[in-house]
Amino acid sequence: MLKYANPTNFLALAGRLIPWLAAATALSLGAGLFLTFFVAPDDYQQGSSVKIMYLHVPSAWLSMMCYVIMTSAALGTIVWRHPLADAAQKAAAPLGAIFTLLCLVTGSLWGKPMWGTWWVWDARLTSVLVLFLIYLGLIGLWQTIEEPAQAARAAAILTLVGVVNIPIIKFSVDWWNTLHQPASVFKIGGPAISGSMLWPLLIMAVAFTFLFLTLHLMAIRNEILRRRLRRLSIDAAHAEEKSEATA
Amino acid sequence: MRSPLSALFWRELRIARSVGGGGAMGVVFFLILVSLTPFAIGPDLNLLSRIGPAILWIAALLATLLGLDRLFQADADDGSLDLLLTAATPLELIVLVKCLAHWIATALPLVVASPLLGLTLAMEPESLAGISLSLLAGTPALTMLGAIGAALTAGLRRGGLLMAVLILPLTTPVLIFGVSSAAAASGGTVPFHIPMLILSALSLASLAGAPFAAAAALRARDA
Amino acid sequence: MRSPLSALFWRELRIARSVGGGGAMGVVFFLILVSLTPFAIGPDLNLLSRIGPAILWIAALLATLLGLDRLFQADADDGSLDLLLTAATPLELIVLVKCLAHWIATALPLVVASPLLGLTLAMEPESLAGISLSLLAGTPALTMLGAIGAALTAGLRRGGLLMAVLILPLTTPVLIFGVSSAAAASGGTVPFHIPMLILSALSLASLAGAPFAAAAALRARDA
Amino acid sequence: MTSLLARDLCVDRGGRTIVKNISFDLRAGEALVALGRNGAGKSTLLRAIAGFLPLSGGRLSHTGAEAEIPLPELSHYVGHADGLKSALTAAENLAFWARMLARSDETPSPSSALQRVGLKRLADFPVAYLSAGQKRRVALARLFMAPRPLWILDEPATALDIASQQVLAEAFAEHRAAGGMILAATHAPLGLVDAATLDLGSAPADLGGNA
Amino acid sequence: MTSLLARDLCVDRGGRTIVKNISFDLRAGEALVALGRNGAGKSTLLRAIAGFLPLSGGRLSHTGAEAEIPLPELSHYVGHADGLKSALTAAENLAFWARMLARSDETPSPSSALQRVGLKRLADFPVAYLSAGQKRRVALARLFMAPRPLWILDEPATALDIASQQVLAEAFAEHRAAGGMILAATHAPLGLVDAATLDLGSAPADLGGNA
Ligand code: HEM
Ligand SMILES: Nc1ncnc2c1ncn2[C@@H]1O[C@H](COP(=O)(O)OP(=O)(O)OP(=O)(O)O)[C@@H](O)[C@H]1O
Ligand SMILES: Nc1ncnc2c1ncn2[C@@H]1O[C@H](COP(=O)(O)OP(=O)(O)OP(=O)(O)O)[C@@H](O)[C@H]1O
Ligand SMILES: [Mg+2]
Ligand SMILES: [Mg+2]
Repeated sequence: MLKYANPTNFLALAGRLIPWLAAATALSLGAGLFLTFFVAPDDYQQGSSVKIMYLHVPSAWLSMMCYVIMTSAALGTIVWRHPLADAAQKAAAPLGAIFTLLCLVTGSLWGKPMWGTWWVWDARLTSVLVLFLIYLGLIGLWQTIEEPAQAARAAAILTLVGVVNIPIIKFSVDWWNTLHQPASVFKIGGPAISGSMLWPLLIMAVAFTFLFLTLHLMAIRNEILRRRLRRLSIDAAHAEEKSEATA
Repeated sequence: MRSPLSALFWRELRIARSVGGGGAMGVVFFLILVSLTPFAIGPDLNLLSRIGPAILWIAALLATLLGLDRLFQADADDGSLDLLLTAATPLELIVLVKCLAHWIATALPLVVASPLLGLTLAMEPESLAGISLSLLAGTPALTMLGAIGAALTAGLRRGGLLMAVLILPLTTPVLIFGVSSAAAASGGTVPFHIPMLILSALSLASLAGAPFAAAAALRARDA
Repeated sequence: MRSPLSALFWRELRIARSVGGGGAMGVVFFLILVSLTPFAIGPDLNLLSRIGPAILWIAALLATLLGLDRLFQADADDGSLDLLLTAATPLELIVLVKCLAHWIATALPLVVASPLLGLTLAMEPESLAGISLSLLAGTPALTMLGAIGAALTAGLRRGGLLMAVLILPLTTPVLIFGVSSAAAASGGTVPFHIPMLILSALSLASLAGAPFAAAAALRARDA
Repeated sequence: MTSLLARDLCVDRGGRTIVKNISFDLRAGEALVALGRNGAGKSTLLRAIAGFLPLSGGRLSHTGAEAEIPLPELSHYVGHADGLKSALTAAENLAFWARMLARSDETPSPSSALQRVGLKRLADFPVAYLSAGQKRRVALARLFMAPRPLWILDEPATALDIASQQVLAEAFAEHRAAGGMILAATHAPLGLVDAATLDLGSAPADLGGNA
Repeated sequence: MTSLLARDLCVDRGGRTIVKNISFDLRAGEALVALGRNGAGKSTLLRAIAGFLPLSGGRLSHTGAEAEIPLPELSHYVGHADGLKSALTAAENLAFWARMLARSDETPSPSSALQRVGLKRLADFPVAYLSAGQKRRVALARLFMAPRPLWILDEPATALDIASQQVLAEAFAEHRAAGGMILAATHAPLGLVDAATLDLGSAPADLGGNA
C-alpha cells in the first residue's frame, strides 16, 4: 500500500487502472440506464417521474461519499503531509460540488411534481445546500492560495471542520420532521423498497461510484502532473536566472 | 488596447480573477446571504416570496460593498496609489475605470445570478425579470458610492466595517427604489418604469459625481 | 495583570478602541443593517415584528463575521504573528484570548444593543429578552467559527469575502437555533430552554474546538 | 527638463513642520543626495516633491521643454513600498506601469528591463514568490520602462545585493549622461559620482527647537 | 544555551528546495553572518531556524541549560516587518512584547530600551507617526526588552542612520560578551567583529545542481 503512496508509482498504477475503471463505468451505467428506462416499473402514485430517483439517489450518496473521501485525504495531509493526499483532496472538491449540484437539481425537478414546488427549506434540503456551499468555499480556497502545500493544509482544516455536516444530512430526516423521504434503502431491518426498483437503483449507484473513481483518479493524475510541470518550470527559471546574473 | 486606462482595466480584472475566482466569490457570498434568510425566517414560502426582492437587494448591496473595501486600500498599501498619482491620466478617470472593472467582476455576476436565486425564494417570473433589471440599473450607483467610502478609508488599514458604516446610509434611496421597481414588475400600483427611471438617474448621478469625491478623498490621504 | 495573556488581551482591546475599530463600528453596522430592512421591506409592522428576530440575528452574524476578517490578517501583515509564534504561550491560548477580546469589543455591544433595535422592529418585550439572551449564548460560536476563517485567510491579504464564504455555511446551525430560541421566548410550541441549550452547546463546542483548528491554520500559512 | 529649482520648501505633517526652508537647484545630469539622521525629513521632502504631500511653503519650479507639464508626471518615484501586485507576474507588473507612466506608445519590453536587473528568467513568476531584493529589483526596473527626466529614490539600495547595487550605479550614470536628474535619500553609499548633498541634519524637533 | 548545531538543513518553498544542506555550528558568544545574492535563501534559512517554516531535512539542535526549551522560544527574530502596531505608542508596543516574550516577570522599562536606541522622547507617540528608521529602531529595541540567547536578524540595518548602526554594533558586542549568539543576514556591513560567514552563494537552483 505504502509503495503506491509514492507519486511515481501512483501514476503508473493509475495509468493501469483508469481504462478498466472507465470500462466498468460504461458497462454499469449502460446497464443501469437500460434498467431504469425499460425495466423498472413506473410508480403507481408518481408515474414516470419516479425515474428521477435513479439519478437523484446515487448522486446524493456520491455527494456525501466524496466528502468522506476528501476527509480521509485531509487527514493524510495533516498527519503525513503527503503530496498524494493533497492531490486527492484537491481533485475531490469539484467532483463533490458537481454531484451535490446534480442531487440538488434532480431533487428540485422531482420536487415540482411531488411537492408542488421547486424548493422547500427543510432540514435535508438545507443541509445538502450547505454541503454544496462548503464545496464551493473549498474550491475558492484552492484557487486563492497559489502555493500547493499551503493550500492543501488550509483546505484540510476546513474540510475537517465541515465534516459535521455529513451526519446532519444523513440523519436530518430522522431528527426533524421533514417533507423529504426518510431512508428506505440503508435502514435497520432491510430495505423498504420493492426489488424491481431496488436493483436498478443499486446498479446505478455502482455505476456512479465507478464514474466517481475514474474521474477522481484522472483528476489526481492531472494534479500530480501539473505540479511536476510547475516545479520543473520554476527550477529551470531559477537556474537560468542565476547563470544570467553571473554572466 | 494600448491606452493607460485599458491597461488599468485589464490589470484590475486579472487581479480580481486571481482571488478565489474573483466574481465567483461575490456570487457565492450573495447565494449564501440569500439562503441564510430562509434559515432564519423559516420555510414559509408565502412570506419568502413577499420579501424576496428585499432579501435579494440587501444581499446584493452587501456583496457589492464588502467586495469594495480593498478597492483602493490594496493600492495604498503596496504603493501603487502613489505611482498612479504620477501618471498623466487624471485620477478621476482612474477611479472610474477601477469601478468599472470592479462592477464587471463583482456586480454583473450578481445581476446574472439573481433570477436563479429568486427561484429558490419562490418569486414569480415577472418579479424575477424585475429584480434583474433593477439590479442592472441600480448596482452602478452602489459601486460608485462604495468607491467613495473605499477612498475615504484607503489609508486606514481597517476598511471593512468602517467603510460599510460610512456608505450604507447613503445607499438607502438606491435600495428603496430598487426594491420598489422589483415589486412594481410583479404588479402593484406604480408602473414599473417610474422606479426604474429613478434608479437609473441615481446611477447616472453617482457615475458623474462619485469619481470626483473619491479622487479628492484619495488626494487628501496623508500619504 | 502581568501574564502574557492578559497583556495580549489588553493590547487587543486597546487596538479595537482606536481607529474606528472594533466595538463601536460593529454596533453601528448592526444598527444600519437593521434599519435598512424596513426601507427594503416597507413599513408593515406586523411583518417586521414577525421577522424581527431573523433580521437581528442575520445582522449580528454579519457584523460579527465582517469585523473578524482582520483578526489575524493584521498580525500577519505587520509581522506580529511571527513573533507571537516565538512566545512561550501556546498558539491555541493566544487564539482564544484574541477571540475573547474581539467578542467583548464587538459582540457584547451587539447583545446590549439588540433589545433597543428590537423595539424599532415592533417586537414584543419577551421576544426582546429572548433575542438578547440568544445572542449572548450564540455569538461566542460565531466568533470562534469566524476565527477559523480568519486564520485560513490570514496570509491572503483580501480576506473579507472569502472568509465569509468559507465560514457562513458553517454558521447555519447557530443561526437556526438562535432565531428559534428568540421565537420560542415569545411563545410557540418549543420551550425556550431547548434551543438555548443547543445554542450554548454549540458555543461550548466551538470554544473547545476552534482554537485548535485556527492555530493549525495559522501554522500552515507559508510565513 | 533642464532644471529643478526649490526655494524655501516647507512641509507639515501631523501638525508639525517637518521640512523647513529647504532650497536647492538641480540641473540636467546632476544628482542630489538627501542625508540626515532618521526622522530628519528625507522621505517627507521626497514625497512632497513627487506631489504626494502638499507643500506648506516655498516654491518648486522646473524649466525646459516640458515646463508646462506638472512635475509629478516628469518623475519616477521609488519608495519603501514597491508598487507591485503580488498576484501578477513581474512582466505583467512592468508592462502595466509602462502603459501607465510612459508618454509615448512605444515602451521597451518588460523582459529587456528585467534583463538589466538580472531577472529576465523570473519574468513570468508571480511577484509573491520573489525575495525581498528581487522585488526591489523589479521595482527599480520600472525606471527603464518609461523615460522620465527626474528620478526620486527613497533608499533605493535597500535589500539589494552587491551586484545589483553595481547595476543601479551604472543605471544612474547612464540616466545622468542622457540629461536626467536624480534626487535620492539614503544612509548607504549609492555609487553616485559627483553628487551634491543636501544635509537635512537632525530630527525636526531639533531643527525647529520645538522639543 | 551554549551552542546551536545545524546539520544538513533543507527548506522547501513553493515546491522547490530553496535551502539545501546547510550546516554550521554556533557557540556562545559567536556570530554568524549569512551572505549571498538576492534570492539565495538567506531569509528562508533564518525563518526556518526561527521556526516559522518547516525544515524538509536536516537537524537543528541546541545544548546548554535551556536544551529542553524549543529553539524559537530562545530566539529573538527581527525581520522585514517590524511587528509594531501603528495605533499604539512605541512604549506600549515594547511593553507588550516584553510581557509576551520574557520568561521572567521583571522586564526592563520600555523607556530605558528606547533610550538605548535614542528614541526616548518619542516613547509616547503612536508608531504610525515615526519615520522608517525610527520604526526599525523601535523594533530593534525589542531585543533589549527580554533576554534571549539567540538573535536572528534579517537585514537589521535597513533604514538605520549611521549613529544607529553604531548603537546596533555596540549592542551586538555586549550581547556576545554576555554569551549570546547572533545569526544575521545582510548585504551591508553590520559591525560584527570576528563573525563567521555562511555563504549561501548563488540562487538555490544552483546550490544542489538540480537544475
Ligand atoms: C433539492 C431537493 C432534494 C435534496 C437536496 C435531496 C437530498 C437527498 C439526499 C442527500 C439523499 C440521500 C439520503 C441518504 O443516503 O440517507 C436523498 C435520498 C432520497 N431522496 Fe432526496 N432530495 C431532494 C428532493 C427529493 C424529492 C423531491 C424526492 C421525492 C419525493 C426525494 C426522494 C428521495 C428518496 C426516495 C431518497 C432515497 C432515500 C433512501 O433510500 O435512503 N428527494 N435525497
Ligand atoms: N513564498 C514563497 N514561495 C515560493 N518561493 C519563494 C517564496 N518566497 C521566496 N521564494 C523564493 O525563494 C528563494 C529565496 O528567497 P529568500 O527570501 O530566502 O532570499 P534571500 O536570500 O533572503 O534574498 P534577499 O537578499 O533578496 O532578501 C528566492 O528564489 C525566491 O524566489
Ligand atoms: N504620517 C506622519 N504623521 C506625522 N508625522 C510623521 C508622519 N510620518 C513621519 N512623521 C514624522 O516626520 C519626521 C520625518 O519623517 P521622515 O519619514 O521624513 O524621516 P526620514 O528622514 O525619511 O527618516 P528615515 O531615515 O528614518 O527614513 C519624523 O520625525 C516622523 O516622526
Ligand atoms: Mg525615510
Ligand atoms: Mg531576504
